[in-house]
Amino acid sequence: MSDLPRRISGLVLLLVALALPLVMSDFWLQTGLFVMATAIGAVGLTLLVGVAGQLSLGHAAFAAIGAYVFAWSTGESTTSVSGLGLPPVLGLVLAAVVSAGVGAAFSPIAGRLRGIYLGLATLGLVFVVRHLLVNLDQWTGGFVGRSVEPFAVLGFSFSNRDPDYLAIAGVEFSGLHRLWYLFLLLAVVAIWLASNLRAGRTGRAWANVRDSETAAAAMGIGVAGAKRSAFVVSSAYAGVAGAMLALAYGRVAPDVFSLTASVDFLVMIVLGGLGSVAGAVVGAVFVTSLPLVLAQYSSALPFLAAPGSGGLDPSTAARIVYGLAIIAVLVFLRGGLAGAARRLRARLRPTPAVGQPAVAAPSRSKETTR
Amino acid sequence: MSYLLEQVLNGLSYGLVLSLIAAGFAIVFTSTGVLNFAHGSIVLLGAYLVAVLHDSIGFWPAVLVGLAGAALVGVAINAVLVRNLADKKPDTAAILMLGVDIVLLTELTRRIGNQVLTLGAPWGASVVRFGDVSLPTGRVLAAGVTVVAFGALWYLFSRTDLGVGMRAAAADGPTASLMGIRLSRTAATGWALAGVLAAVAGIFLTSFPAPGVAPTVALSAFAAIPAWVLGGFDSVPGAVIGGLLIGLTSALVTGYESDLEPFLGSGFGEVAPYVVMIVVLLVRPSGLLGSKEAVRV
Amino acid sequence: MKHRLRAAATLSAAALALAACSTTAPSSSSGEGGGDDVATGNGVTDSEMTIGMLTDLSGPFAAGAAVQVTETQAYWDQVNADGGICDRDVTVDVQDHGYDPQRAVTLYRSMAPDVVALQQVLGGPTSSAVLPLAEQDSLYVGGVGWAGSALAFENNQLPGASNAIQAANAVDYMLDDLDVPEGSTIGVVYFTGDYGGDALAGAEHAAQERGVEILAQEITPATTDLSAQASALAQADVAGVVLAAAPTQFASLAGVLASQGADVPIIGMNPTFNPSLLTTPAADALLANAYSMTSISPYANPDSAGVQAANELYASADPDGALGWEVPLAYVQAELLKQALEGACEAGDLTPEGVVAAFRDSSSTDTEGLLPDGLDYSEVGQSPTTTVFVSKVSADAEAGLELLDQVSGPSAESFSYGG
Amino acid sequence: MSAPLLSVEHLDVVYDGTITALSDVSLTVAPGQVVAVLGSNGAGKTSLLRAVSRSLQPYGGAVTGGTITFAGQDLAGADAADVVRRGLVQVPEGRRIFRDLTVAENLRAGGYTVRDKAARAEACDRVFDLFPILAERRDQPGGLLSGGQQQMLAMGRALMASPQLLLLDEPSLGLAPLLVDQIGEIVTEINRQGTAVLLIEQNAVMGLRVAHAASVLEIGRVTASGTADELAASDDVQERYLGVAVPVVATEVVESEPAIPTAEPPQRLRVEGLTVRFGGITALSEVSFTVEPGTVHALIGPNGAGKSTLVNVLGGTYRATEGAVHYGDAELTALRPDRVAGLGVARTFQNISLALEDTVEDNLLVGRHRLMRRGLVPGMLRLPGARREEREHRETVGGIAEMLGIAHLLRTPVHTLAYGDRKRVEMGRALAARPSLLLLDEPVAGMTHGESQEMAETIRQVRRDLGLSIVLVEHDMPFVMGLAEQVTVLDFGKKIAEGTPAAVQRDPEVLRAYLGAAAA
Repeated sequence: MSDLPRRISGLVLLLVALALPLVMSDFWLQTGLFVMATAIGAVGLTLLVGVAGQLSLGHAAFAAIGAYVFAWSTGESTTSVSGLGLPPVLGLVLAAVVSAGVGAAFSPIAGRLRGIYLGLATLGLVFVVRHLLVNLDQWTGGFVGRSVEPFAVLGFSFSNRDPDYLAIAGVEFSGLHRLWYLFLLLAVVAIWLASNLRAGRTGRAWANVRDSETAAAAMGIGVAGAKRSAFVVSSAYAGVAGAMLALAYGRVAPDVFSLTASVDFLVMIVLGGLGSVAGAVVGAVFVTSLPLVLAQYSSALPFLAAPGSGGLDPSTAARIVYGLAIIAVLVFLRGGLAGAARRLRARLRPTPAVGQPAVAAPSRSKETTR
Repeated sequence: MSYLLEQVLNGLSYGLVLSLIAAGFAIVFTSTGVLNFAHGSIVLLGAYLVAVLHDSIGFWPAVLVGLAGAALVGVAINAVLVRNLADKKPDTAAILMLGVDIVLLTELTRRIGNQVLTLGAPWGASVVRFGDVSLPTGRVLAAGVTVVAFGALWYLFSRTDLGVGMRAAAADGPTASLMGIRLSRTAATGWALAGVLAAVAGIFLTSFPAPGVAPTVALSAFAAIPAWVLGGFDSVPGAVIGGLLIGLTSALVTGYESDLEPFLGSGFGEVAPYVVMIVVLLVRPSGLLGSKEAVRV
Repeated sequence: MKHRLRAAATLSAAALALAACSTTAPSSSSGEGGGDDVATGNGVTDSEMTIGMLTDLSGPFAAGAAVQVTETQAYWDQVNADGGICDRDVTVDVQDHGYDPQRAVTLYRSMAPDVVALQQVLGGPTSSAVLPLAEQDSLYVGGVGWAGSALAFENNQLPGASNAIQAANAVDYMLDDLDVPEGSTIGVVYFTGDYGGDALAGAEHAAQERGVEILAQEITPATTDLSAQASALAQADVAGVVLAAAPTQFASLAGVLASQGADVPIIGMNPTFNPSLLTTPAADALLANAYSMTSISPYANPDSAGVQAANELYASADPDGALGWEVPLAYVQAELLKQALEGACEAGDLTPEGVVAAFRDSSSTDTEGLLPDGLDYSEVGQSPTTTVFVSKVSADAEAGLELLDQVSGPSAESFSYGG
Repeated sequence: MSAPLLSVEHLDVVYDGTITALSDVSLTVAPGQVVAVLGSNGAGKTSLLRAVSRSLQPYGGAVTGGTITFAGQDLAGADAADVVRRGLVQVPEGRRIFRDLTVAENLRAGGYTVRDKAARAEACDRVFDLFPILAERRDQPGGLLSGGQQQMLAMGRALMASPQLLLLDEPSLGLAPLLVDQIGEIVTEINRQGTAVLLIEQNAVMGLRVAHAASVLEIGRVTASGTADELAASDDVQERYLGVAVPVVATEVVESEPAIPTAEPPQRLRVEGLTVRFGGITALSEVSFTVEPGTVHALIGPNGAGKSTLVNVLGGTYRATEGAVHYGDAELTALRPDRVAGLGVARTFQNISLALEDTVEDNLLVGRHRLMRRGLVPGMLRLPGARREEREHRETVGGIAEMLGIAHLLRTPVHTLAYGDRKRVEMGRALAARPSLLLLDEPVAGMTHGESQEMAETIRQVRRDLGLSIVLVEHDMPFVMGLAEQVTVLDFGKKIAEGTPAAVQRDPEVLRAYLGAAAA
């Protein structure tokens, strides 16, 4: 019953997402593509870090593996790089599977480490993968990277070709529009899967491993197995996100999967509220779109100096605003954006349901401990 | 032979500077539980202050201002932001520091522009020769200062009330406060110390053989992370050993790059510290000198 | 159930019909200008045309980029004052990607429908992200960056000799003019990536041609202390060093080599010199041994009318601005684009495709000494010239570089991409 | 009578905004007096000390009513460091010495607030006088000291600040009787030198021997107070803390059909020659006993006797150094904890280990983990099988919640629940695993008398309805007396007695362990 408003708002959001491309410019479409791709990565990471309690700073490494597997398996062999020329759908599946496999291979190492030690060991993974990407240029195209074949299903291409021109009800559906719907489909499925996982047997097992490995084991949960499955699932998500990023760019290069990208994923899930699938999505929207939007529109702000004049120019201001926004969320919003939204909902709800005597308890505890 | 010796000395002197940064990570982490992602911009800030001030007030006064400025910024970050976090958890604190890093680094980058700001260090580009091995004076000085700094840290932590109090607070904060030790004060001291160490490191990282202050200096803090981690999160001596190990590794991998390239690929020097770190962590999951408890964050 | 099935079928049929009947584009845009008979497309109206600039105003290259933005604005203001191009005023749309490929791609998307050409996309990773998209849109892109990988794009304009050509010339110059003997070893210190990699390829080619050995040392932009590399070079007893990095590395390498008593020439590639290096402790070492091998004329070039014009323009636009190779570069990029736009206008096709065609049409472009004369842009995939500028670091010259010569060495001329 | 040194009036303390730890607690300490506060685990003794030493906040607690006055000054608004500077110093429970710091450095940290060098040297001399062993081992890390020496170090560390009032939290915890006596003498000596002492004790004998006056704290309220002699003589205190004169009701074994059948019938649990060592410390030594299928077997002993270690070995969390535990044919000591759970062994934890953010229902469902079969992929895709399974198991845990009287709380997040309810949820989670052997680790710690009676009833009912074996770990003797068929008594890691409750209660060894050396 309490699900109903939630479902309705979800449906409304979905309808809006379906309708948006009809009115949006290419800038917003492209931003949307990046947001949806990173959102899937963030959802995977929040399953690993927020739900299963395994800190990872190496998410971009798994995304890179997904992106390159996709580019390599769907690409054609040329004089400089090799490729398998597989159908893109298969490439997407391969991206998820190979990433998941690498995650599974890494999990015994992860099992030995905890907390920030684990986080920083996975940070090392980013550098190792980057080194491989630059050096295995036979497959990766080296530092410059390689281009990515557009996504296509049964001859229908998600680019500006095949068909060259497509319009529905008078609105042109360019490659960006087509990709938008593909990404939307993937994102909705990924979020749905993650929510199911979170709410079911596996999610409960992960959360218990996070809270207390001893207690989890006493309930019959295999701790090593639970950690491994969390790593596998999260890596598969990262792999898909990587492949989507590759599609959104039209190419792959090691720079896209830098340390910054890894850290950005972590920023998304912490800002959104650890462990919350919706929070991860909101965090991805925030972290991915804010710099893009600021870069696009900050020059419209009148009080800033012209670029190069030595004053505070729009671009610098945009970057500082981004940093300040992160600080502000963490200082003022407990539980991140998702936590704030939860409290807002609780406040808007007229009366608490029967049998929930202490809905306001957490916020009260905050005040008293201050 | 002298080539090897020279590379080893290069690596060790660079490693000592890294260990100053790594020790800063360790001190902030033990005194407040924060993974300080903004440490790099504090390194840069210290050097930047010296670079812009040395012309007007002279090099040594500028150094004092640089150290004080870095320390103050650290203390302020802790007092204004870290202590007021909505969720006082290590992961939120780490992300908070990322936000701080973005703000600081952007502003410093804007101020530096594309200039290479020189420090005006009196040792200039001079070198010291030991037989047929030569080392930049700045590096020799860095090694000396680092050794003195760690001596001072040792004295502080084992011979003074404040230092013993800080260790007590780091080991068990609630119990330490039962001894009348104010955790806010030990935390502030920790941040100030880390700031001073960062500024010292910044000065040596931006004086000869490096040409001057450039925004990329902030990245050197990332090079210190493997040193810190493999030494152990809560261990200052660990940071020294870690720094030396990483400095040596980088110097040797770089110095023999042409011999190693066929096996390891080019540019392995950048990855080598992380590979060493992962290997050490696999053997010792809490680093070389870290205590087991520190793992529970 | 049956009912629902039927509804679904009807719906999908309708959708199919809608889609099917509209896979042919409506008559393509033939926005004939009012009076003239020039075909136009994106970014061009009857009275105005817009060109774009995707640059880095908040990232690592912010300061140099700002100089270029200032110079570019001043250039087009001057053009507009003289009556514009094709009877249209030119507006410059400047956006900042902050050296972030993701932002570059997104900003490109927002900009592409509204511009007729991109005068500049700054940065290696950013331009390699944008170039393929711009190629699909047949949009002219003025590159900043001289990596050979960009030559493969038909729409890309490379300002002068590519990195490989510069490096090959550097090796030639060492042997021909700097008394480096055959059979010796030359060090190459280079950045990871296409800039450094391209330079290394050129140097290796030249080494083979000229019978010298190469000792390569890879570094990253974060490497500001080159002691270890310098020791390795000194150990190998190199007779000269080619540096494909940035100013910080130039100063460090020169300083450390000098301190180790290695008195050998160091030749830096395009963006490796910055006048502020002469205030660093390495100044003496740089003055003694450092050369700069550039595709574009240095700031101090009294013999070139183009450079003088560029410098004067900059001095009036920003009297306190930083001096450097960015000034002539921005000027010449604007100049090249202006020539392409004028060419397109003359050909009656002021569409993005028309601009690319006009630019590729010229096999001998002159820029009054800003770039070497006789640039040949007609062959996609090869460097437009093999000639480069050689300068010596000098305390007396403006912006720290004194032009020595324009050279085109034998191995630079024999170098070929894809060969 | 002079003005009191410490005066606590009508104090209320609440944790996390919901859990009341103290309500309306009042007591006074006069200068030079030793006052004992007695009470069992969870009675609120430590909360009282934290309130006085202003150290509630790090633990999420807060004073919500009443006043605390020390030496005539209200402590409201003072922080922990102020309190120390005013001469009120606490020795925390469990000693909490700084293990990596040397003895001398520990003492130095204790004297942190003393700026005067002479005063500090004097305090140091006094500490070394009281505890010569500390002078001897001054340069060794604190972690290397034995338990008794660590307690001395903790007290010495506090004395370095030359307090007017010393707060001692459970100084006898986990110490051998001889050492307990020694600590008692030291407290008396400290007091003789002029320091007032507020002593928190679970060991009533020790507490009442050294104190001038005492209060009994039960579930956050003072239920008795008076001079030490008066309290020692009161029946109530004798019954509650000394376990004397409780009528033993033999448990009726009712044969009935189990309402929720166990997965497997209970097996015999055999513990044979079990020894556990941690580093140099022997936590359990050569312990053997057998639990017959379908019985309630109690493991009792004072704090630190090794009970929890034993439970952890049974559950597979700790490794046995020597010896073995068999459950039926399976050797538990060779298995990982999750495999042990897979055999139908479920447990609860002494300090509740629930997922606080999740609902009661989700916590109970975790217990069903081993019985659910649908893995990752079906769960992700919500395949019909997985949905059906989830629904069925939700129904089952609903039944379990019904039985435990927490059905109305199923949708409530655990962190809003009261302590007693959390204990119940934990029990429910263990039962949800449909065990044939249930390990209960201190199920009534911190409960009121009434609540523990209810819990006893629940345990009986569970045993009867589910037909399983129960190993019950408790230090509260009276509680197990009415419940268990067999009792094994541990002390210092050794089994010192075994038999029916009645027999064990009369055993002189047991009396000595519980009531101190003097009682035997």
